[in-house]
Amino acid sequence: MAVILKTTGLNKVYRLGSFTRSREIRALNDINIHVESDRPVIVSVVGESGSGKTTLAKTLLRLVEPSSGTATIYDNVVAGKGVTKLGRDFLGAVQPIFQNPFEAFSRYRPVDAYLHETATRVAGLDKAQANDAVAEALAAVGLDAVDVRGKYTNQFSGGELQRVSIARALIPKPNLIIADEPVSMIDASRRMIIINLFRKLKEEAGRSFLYITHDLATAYYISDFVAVMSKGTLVEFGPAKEVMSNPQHSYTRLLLDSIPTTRTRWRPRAAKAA
Amino acid sequence: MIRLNNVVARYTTVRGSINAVDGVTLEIPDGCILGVAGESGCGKSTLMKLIYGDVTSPMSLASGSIEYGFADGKGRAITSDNIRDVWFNRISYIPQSSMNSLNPVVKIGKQFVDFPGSDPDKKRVLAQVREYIGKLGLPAETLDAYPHQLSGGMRQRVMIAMATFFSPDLILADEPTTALDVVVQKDILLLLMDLQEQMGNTILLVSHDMGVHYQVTTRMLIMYAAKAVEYGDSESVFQAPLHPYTRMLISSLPTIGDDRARDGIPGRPPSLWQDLHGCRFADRCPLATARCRAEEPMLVEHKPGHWAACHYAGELADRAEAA
Amino acid sequence: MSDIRDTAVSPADLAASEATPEAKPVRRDRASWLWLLNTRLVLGLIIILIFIVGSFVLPFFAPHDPAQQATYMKNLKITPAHWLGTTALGQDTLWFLIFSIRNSLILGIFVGLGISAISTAIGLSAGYIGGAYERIVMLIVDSFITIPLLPILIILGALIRGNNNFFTIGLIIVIFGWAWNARTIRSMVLSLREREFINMARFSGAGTLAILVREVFPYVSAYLVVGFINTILFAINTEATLAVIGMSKVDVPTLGSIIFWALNYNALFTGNVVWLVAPIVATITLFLGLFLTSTGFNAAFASRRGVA
Amino acid sequence: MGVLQYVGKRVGIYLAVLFIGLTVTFFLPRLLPTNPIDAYIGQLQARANGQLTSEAIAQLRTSLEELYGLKGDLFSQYLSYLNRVVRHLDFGPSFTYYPTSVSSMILTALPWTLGLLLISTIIAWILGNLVGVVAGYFHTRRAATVLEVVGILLYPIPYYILAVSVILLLAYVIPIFPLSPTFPVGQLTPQMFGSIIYNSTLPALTLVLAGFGWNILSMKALAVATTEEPYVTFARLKGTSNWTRMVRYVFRNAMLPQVTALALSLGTVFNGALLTEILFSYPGVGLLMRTAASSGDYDVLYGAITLSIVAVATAGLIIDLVYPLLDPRIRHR
Repeated sequence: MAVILKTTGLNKVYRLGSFTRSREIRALNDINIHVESDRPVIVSVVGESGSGKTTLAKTLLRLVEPSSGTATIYDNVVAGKGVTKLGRDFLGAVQPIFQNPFEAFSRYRPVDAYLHETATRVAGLDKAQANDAVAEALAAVGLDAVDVRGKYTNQFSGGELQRVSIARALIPKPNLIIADEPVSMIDASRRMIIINLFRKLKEEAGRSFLYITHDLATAYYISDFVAVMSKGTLVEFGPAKEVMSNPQHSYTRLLLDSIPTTRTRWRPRAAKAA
Repeated sequence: MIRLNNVVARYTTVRGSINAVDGVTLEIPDGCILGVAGESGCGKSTLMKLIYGDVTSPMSLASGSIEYGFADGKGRAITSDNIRDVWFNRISYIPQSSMNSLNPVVKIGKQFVDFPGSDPDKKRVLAQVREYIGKLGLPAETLDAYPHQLSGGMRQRVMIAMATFFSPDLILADEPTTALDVVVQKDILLLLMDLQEQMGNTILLVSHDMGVHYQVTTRMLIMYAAKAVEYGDSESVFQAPLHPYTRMLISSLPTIGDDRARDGIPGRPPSLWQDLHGCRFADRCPLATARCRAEEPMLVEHKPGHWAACHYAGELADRAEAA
Repeated sequence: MSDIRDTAVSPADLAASEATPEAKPVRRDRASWLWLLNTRLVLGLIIILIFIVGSFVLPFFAPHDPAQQATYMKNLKITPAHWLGTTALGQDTLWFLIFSIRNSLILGIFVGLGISAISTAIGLSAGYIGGAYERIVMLIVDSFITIPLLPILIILGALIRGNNNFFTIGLIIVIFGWAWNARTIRSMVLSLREREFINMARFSGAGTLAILVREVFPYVSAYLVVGFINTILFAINTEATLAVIGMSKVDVPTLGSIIFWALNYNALFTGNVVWLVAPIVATITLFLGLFLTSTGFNAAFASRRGVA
Repeated sequence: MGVLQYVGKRVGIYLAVLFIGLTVTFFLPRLLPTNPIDAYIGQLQARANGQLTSEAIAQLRTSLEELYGLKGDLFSQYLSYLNRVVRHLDFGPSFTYYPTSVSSMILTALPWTLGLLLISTIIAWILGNLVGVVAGYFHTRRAATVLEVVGILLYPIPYYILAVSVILLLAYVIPIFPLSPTFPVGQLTPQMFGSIIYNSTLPALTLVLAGFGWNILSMKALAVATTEEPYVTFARLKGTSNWTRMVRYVFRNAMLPQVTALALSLGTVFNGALLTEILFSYPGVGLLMRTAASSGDYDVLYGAITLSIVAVATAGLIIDLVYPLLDPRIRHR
């Protein structure tokens, strides 16, 4: 059973204001997550804005320094003591997918430049191998290399561009892909294309995902484990189906009750007059 | 009764002009909550601007007319031309980006009375408002606070208070809860439903979230590529959708506790810059035939009080009944 | 959360979002150089070209070195021989003006290059590295912005009275003139540093230098062009200001020294108004040309970046 | 709580800027080859047409060094300089008008400069921003572009050209104002006030025109951006009039960055004021520096630049401290 993700006592405190009077915001409050499995998994981290789920993602991606505590992904220490060097081995193990695909690529560079760079710089492939790897990754997300070559961000729809971003993350065959709200900028009716893609990549390509979202329905649909966060603390963690069908923590229940589903109405309809 | 007669909203830009709303005919009964749904770019927000009378260049009401069916203080019937005089009096608007729709450097109270629709005796109005917002779950001193001192949920309540204080006949809410967390969203939606019940007026609610529509609306309008494709009572639209697009829209949403496979609608709406003919959903529709591509389906009443713009809507209705 | 990018808010967005993106690429390739042309830019470039070509080419045809005094009769009126008459020191006003424009432009371009180099290096590094380094740099920048440049130039002018030549004036302006541009570039880089594609580049294996050059620089380059032109404006203006009050090396013809001599030899009282009016008109036109070019570039770059 | 923090930070920067300014003006002259003492001795020798004996010169050198605190190593000079300037505002005596102290000369000239500078800057700021907000708010209409063109034509013109053109137009072509203004000196009496106003109209006009163009253009850009803000759109949907929206929504918000921009531009505006004073021989710090520079009275120069920095930094601080009163987001954290 490989340890996919383990955080112990992970804290992050933001100090606001000058030296005289400072207000503390506890973005991460003693987070302890332990995910062990021999098969690739999708772990969802759900919570509302300000719950700390994005800070957790950024900490694991080493974009934010934690105040204390440690975190490891497979055998890479990504936070706290003994952090492995921020080099090719870390980039090979952990890759991100960002929320807004239009912000994830520079407006002045063709989109496929990032794919080729990842292939050569991170995966360490030479020119020819890189082209194959890029084409293969694009095929895995249902795109053809020719549709992407030399094009700029404004020549894609949100959904297409996000798939290119996923393809880029696949190239170095990372142990864990951390997706921070990957579908919130995509049209509701086309989100499932990306969500189903995650499931397919888990099953066929053997990639594990950390899926950060405020949309519990998509979390229920694809994840194996769910972590519920509120105001910086981890309130509940466990197998997705179990947590969602009979939540233990009151906040999880409140969250589940508040979702406007199309199954049961909050208010029974008075007998319709017209 | 609000009646739309084949309204067309046109955008004229340097690259030419497109019809963001392309011929919508509709009768909206009084006292209902009409949900307007559809993918982004389908024209739902443009329709709202049209009905509200916020027609400024580059957008224009190219053809068709709107009859509002209510009058202003002096008994004059309201039409598209004089609608502006009754803004925030007989008709009001709740904007989408409510988070920053309040003037950041002016106190909330002042923003309640700085528009012509409100009563000139500002002190009296403010006293009434102070008492009114209590009913909406806002403390009285909210009026003396500045917008940045309020939470997102409270600011949205202020917007709703502003829009409902003069109990208008028609309220237009454009994605009122999009920027809010799901817990706060529920309170706001319930508040809107209560207010509508008390005032008995009509609310037009635009949202991209079908779940919100299911919970809140009594009637539903589905739009696709600037056309109205389905219109009817919410219950029947959700239970037995007549248009394939509505059906796919509803079935594409994952629901907790329901493990059926869901897949998004492939492809993309057609570009309004091309000249389109036939059914605009044909390219993405599993039931599309040659007839769909050639002849544009009209919005027809296939079942009592339930319209759909699809040549095969009738068969779908019978098949649904049979199942 | 709705598809925020697509949900229509302002009419311009709506027209764009109602149409799906395929329609845009066609416009982009055909019009790749078209976005550059707008009326301001064209007007500005024409004026600058006239000034540069005129002032760098014509001097080769000059009959005498205009700085040399008493080559002609004093205060001659406008004649076919002297299109703008002569000065009270017996110099041909027109040739003196042409040499002034050339010298001012030379100084402007050199100082512009110097300031652009320093301010880009400091602004880019301060914005990108951040932390204590940025705080210290920004403190120095704030104080340099607060220190009025003219008094310093007056002191230095007085102290090195004897051998202050054109080059030292330019050097002083560079030493004290880089703060404004550095501050602007730093704030641009600060906002860029938070952008997502910087993280994307980092996760694609790019090092700091690669990020600065390939990701940050294209966004900053737009301002560099505008900043460079503004610096030329600033440099010519500063030298001329010094010259007008006689603190610069006034025997070198510049747009400032020409007015210094005109004022000192009471062009107004002696009726030789042209000697004063000509440089005023020339300076206003040149500065207007530079300003139109810089705002023209700014508008062109803004529209290209989608920030109309 | 927010204001305390804001003020604390801003005063901190103010002190740091002053410190850096003083340090620069101290070290700047000392880095240059010539030593003011030799220059002074040179001038004394010229006055005494060469009769000074070598011991007299040596004795003179020590007394001058003593007088101007140039004794000892550089660092102790620096400390005594800071001590004298910060504690007693003492820059030593003026060389040419010995024994009047430098600081007294400057303090008589400073009110003139500040008077001219503050009045014209405030007028330019208010007029420019009002014209700018109208040009920005109605930017889609043809008429508004005329206002912007005024800004475009005025802004690039440097101070010295404006000054000379103003003299040309209003003192030569249409001689309403004196070609070379004369200012009463000494004690200010009421009837002198009239002539002061009359004579300082042209320099003031120059400064107003110079600031006017910049404010129009920067406010127009801000107003165009602010008009797109959601709260202005919502105000329109509430049926507010153009006037209410332009003043209470657009101007009220767009002027905040203009206040900060004013604080930042004081350095350049001060330059312009000094130059205008010299060209109009207006009895301010500028003229004082000009005469001190030509007569080689270095300590007056050092005093003048130091006080200019103090004046500009203080004005900037005051404007930044006014800012929280205008922006409730800082007043009420």
